[in-house]
Amino acid sequence: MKKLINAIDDVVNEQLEGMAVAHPDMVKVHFDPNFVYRADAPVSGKVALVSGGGSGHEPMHGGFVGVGMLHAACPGAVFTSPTPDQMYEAAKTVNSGAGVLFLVKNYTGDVLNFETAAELAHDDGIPVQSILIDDDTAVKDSLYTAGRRGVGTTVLAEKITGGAAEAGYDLDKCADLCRKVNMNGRSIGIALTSCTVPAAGKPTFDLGDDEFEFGIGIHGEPGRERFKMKTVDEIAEMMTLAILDDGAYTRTVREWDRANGEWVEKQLTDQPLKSGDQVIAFVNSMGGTPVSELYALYRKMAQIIEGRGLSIVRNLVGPYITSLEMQGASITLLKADDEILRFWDAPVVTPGLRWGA
Amino acid sequence: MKKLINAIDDVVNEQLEGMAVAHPDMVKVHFDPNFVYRADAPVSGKVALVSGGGSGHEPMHGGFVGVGMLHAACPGAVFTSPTPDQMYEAAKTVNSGAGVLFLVKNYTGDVLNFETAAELAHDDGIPVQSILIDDDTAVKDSLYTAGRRGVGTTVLAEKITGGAAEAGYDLDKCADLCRKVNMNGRSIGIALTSCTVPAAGKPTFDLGDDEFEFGIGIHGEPGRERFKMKTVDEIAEMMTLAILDDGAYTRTVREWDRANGEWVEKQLTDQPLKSGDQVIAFVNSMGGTPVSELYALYRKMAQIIEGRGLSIVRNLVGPYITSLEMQGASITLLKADDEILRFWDAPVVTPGLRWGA
Amino acid sequence: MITKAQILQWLEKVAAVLSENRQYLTDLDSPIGDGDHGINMDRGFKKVMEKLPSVADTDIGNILKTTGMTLMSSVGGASGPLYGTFFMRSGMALAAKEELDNHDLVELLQSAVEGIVQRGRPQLEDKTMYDALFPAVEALKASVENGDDTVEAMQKTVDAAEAGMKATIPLQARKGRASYLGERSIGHQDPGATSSYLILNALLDTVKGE
Amino acid sequence: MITKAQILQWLEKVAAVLSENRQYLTDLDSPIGDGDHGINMDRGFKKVMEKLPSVADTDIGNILKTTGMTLMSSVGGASGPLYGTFFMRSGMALAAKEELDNHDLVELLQSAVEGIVQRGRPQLEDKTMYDALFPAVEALKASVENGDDTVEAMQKTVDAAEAGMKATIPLQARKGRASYLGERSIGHQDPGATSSYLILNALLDTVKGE
Ligand SMILES: Nc1ncnc2c1ncn2[C@@H]1O[C@H](COP(=O)(O)OP(=O)(O)O)[C@@H](O)[C@H]1O
Ligand SMILES: Nc1ncnc2c1ncn2[C@@H]1O[C@H](COP(=O)(O)OP(=O)(O)O)[C@@H](O)[C@H]1O
Ligand SMILES: [Mg+2]
Ligand SMILES: [Mg+2]
Ligand SMILES: [Mg+2]
Ligand SMILES: [Mg+2]
Repeated sequence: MKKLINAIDDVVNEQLEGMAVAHPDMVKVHFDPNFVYRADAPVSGKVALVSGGGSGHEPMHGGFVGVGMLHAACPGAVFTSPTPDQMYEAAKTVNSGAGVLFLVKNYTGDVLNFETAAELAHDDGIPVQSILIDDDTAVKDSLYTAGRRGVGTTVLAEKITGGAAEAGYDLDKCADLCRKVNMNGRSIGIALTSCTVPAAGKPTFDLGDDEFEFGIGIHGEPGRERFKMKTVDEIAEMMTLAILDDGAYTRTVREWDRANGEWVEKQLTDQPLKSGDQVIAFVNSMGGTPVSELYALYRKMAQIIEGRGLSIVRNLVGPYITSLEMQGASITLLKADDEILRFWDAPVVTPGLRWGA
Repeated sequence: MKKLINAIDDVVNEQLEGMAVAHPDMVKVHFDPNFVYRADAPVSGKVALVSGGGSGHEPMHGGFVGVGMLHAACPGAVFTSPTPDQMYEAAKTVNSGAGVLFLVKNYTGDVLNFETAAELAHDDGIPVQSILIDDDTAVKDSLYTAGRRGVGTTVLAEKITGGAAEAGYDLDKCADLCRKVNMNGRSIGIALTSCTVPAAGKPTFDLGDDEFEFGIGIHGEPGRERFKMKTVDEIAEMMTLAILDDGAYTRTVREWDRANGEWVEKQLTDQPLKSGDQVIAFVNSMGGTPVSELYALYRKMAQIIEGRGLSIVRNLVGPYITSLEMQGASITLLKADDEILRFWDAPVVTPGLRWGA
Repeated sequence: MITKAQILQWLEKVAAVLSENRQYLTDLDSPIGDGDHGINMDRGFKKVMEKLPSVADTDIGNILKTTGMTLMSSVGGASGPLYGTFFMRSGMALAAKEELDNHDLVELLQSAVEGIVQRGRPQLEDKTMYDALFPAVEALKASVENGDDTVEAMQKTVDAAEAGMKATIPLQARKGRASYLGERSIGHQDPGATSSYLILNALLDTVKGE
Repeated sequence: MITKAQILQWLEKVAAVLSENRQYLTDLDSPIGDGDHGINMDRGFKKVMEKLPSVADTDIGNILKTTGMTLMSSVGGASGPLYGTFFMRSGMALAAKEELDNHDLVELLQSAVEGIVQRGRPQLEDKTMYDALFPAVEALKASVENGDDTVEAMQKTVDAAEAGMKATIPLQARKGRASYLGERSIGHQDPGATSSYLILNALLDTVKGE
């Protein structure tokens, strides 16, 4: 394992320190418990967006803290979900009184820790809601699994919901928008190489020089299927069709009932993408694949999407939700409406994503 | 070799196509000869900034074409300098009458091809000037070599000079500012892995699992020295001191004499960085190193710089001038004055760098 | 009767047993998870050991609650909030207690497992720790109603937990990371069920005075 | 006398020789450069072969100029503008010529090499193509003044070029990529000097009628 690190136990904290000194105008970092938060938090009158998860996906989440996106991000150890005290302390720090929205990727560990934090925040009198991101089409059913994992749509949901919070949306409206974004977003990922968790010291899986993994998550878990290497056009087609041909998806999620202080189950079903839809296309690097290769992927993906009668109205191309140094890419297609586009286009000023200001 | 590519001969063109469809609002791409240019070119009354070089350094240069930065970029084959017809056609396309400034990285191939293009443009009545970027402190003398290579300072020079052009600086003032930026900027790079040129199919050099290369360029050329792997703190110190302890550097460059239509030699000497200096610190990934590791590098670099009595007043952290998928990093320190900071802070809207709008 | 001293001994035994089995639990988590369960649990109970002295002379309820809160903020992953809830709920149920009779013991385990159900919503045969814990509670209740003494009761509890743990081997996981493997999760013993068994077994050893 | 037909034959021979030596030149460029000189030159002269038919019945000057412009826009790297200039300048010097006497031949090579000097500013012993080309021009001039016939003159030219090429082996490069290697550039023959030798040798073969 060759990485730009010191002692393994210090990796996450030192990276956080580096980000803090590099961007004091945008973010502050609190240690023990660890969370990154907006330099100007709490932002009076505005709903505070809080996300988090295991480290190793940078710039997500800490790099998305700033004006127009997240108010706080809680990083766990590499690929390990953070603990409730982190989200609880973060919520107390960024809550302006308008309440806190937790944006949670669907992994059992993340879900359970955020749920616990939501209860603690609620007991403290903080208005809180929690929305799940579960957009990985590589996971087929939700009945016999923990459900679709939260991947690329997370970045888009953080940007769009963050824009709405900045614009003064109240907690319920932020939650409704975030839920809609998740329902409209679908992703698929591939890996050309594995990645090495510092604590493990060796790649999490082995992949032949002539193979790639299709349908990976973002924690170096092996994918749904392994194939002999193909051209970027063939891979782009496999990925794009995995999303376009993906059927309706139904799952039961838990959201927080503030009135009764309890979790309520909601059944949600989202519909397939179809001809005529406008989409935001997000072509993401898993960390080790350069942007030049992403453009080759984008090229073919765009041809297929337009060929199906959908139109790409916005896009994002680059390394935004990564798996350490893994070579590979993911595609996320988000069905966009005026509300979504309005807040996508809104200004954002974070270490990892910036425009409009 | 595993990459997201189709046929090797199509790699560069298909990547350019992908960028063109992804960012039609910012750039257009002309093929045969190949160049990327501002969607709104020519911009009346404004000096046009044109750069270029071998491909494989993305987002540089094509990703820096747009408002506030480059007006055109000419990509050669991977790691091979472009040809004069590319720069000549690009110059004709983006020249508004206010003239064209060539921003050239100091590699013999780039220099000779850009010089030829400058002569062709001049013969066409286009006011032209050419400024060399030679900031790689890994190259010690200029007397017995082709001189310091152009590396990280290129990105900063394109941003700052582009801001000045946008603000209405005339050709000579743009050239003076660009020259100053180059004189004030110094860089050093390291590699943890090699990279694979598609046409070659195998890594350009071999590096042991426990070694890293110090003092590399940006074309996968081996570095100045090879070391056993060290901690990021040790590497950060080696890199930062290589820049801070670098002495005065003298070289002879050629600039264009428009009045007499000939090249004139200029002897330039730049001074070492010293306590009290304000710097823009640019921590760059060679492509395969994730931003999280860059922050660990930034952390220690910042401690050393502040410890030497210099202050970091701006920074840039991420993959901006890369060597394909190489894992590694470079540090560039640019001594900044008010003029430099003013145009660094100016709005920029390109596929690869964006803020202020 | 279980004394406060024994509760403290139990927690120390758990810490010891989990660090002994750190690698074993991690190996169980590798084929069907992400290979960190042993690391997570060991990290958590080491923290508990640091915390305990400061609350050692408060009541049993508070000792267990503190244990839960400590696990909650140090284990992470899925098992962190689950075991955190396990001990917090049992602590709340036994507030102010200085010693536990067999009905208190039922209270302890029952509320602990109820907490896990509320938090993780496991169902039987999902291939989780619940597959070891549910039969354990049932066995404890029956044995206590039956008038058995503490050692007998805990022996039956642990036997049930062990059987439940082994029964996870042929199951296909429907919860947690393992569920993404579908049929590939069959044939492996669930790491969480295993740690649950170890925790209950440590209590048996304690009451047996071993 | 060198006829226009021979000039065309020469260029065809060069294209053939460079594609035969594509790998050889690339191998020479690997230890002290970036391993693309053979690829660059072969690519360039293949383009020249495509272009030539369209100008075959114009004058020699225009044929050489077209060759230079084609190389300029297809070779890239350092050698592209250098060889581009080489042929463009010789073409300009021989405008409207339909055939060349020995003094025209001197004109051709001298202006070609002057172009390379202006473009690349090489000095002798920098370990570049100039180390082969400079002695070649000198030899050609002397031989022509000496009244030798074309074959003799070209033989001496090529002998001088070959000697200059071999003499680059012990040199430390002071120009081009190779210069970054410092002393490590010693002991390798310069690829550009080698391609220059091959180009001149192809002209010798042509005038010898081989
Ligand atoms: N929904 C759930 N309910 C109950 N137990 C669960 C649930 N999901 C996972 N578990 C338990 O958690 C264990 C894994 O714990 P651990 O490896 O520490 O967390 P993670 O899976 O986040 O890495 C599994 O073996 C299983 O027994
Ligand atoms: N300044 C220069 N003047 C003359 N010849 C040069 C100069 N720099 C390089 N060369 C020649 O160019 C050759 C390398 O050509 P090539 O490999 O095609 O270009 P690059 O070095 O850009 O890859 C060298 O062997 C040398 O003979
Ligand atoms: Mg080259
Ligand atoms: Mg695990
Ligand atoms: Mg885990
Ligand atoms: Mg070369």
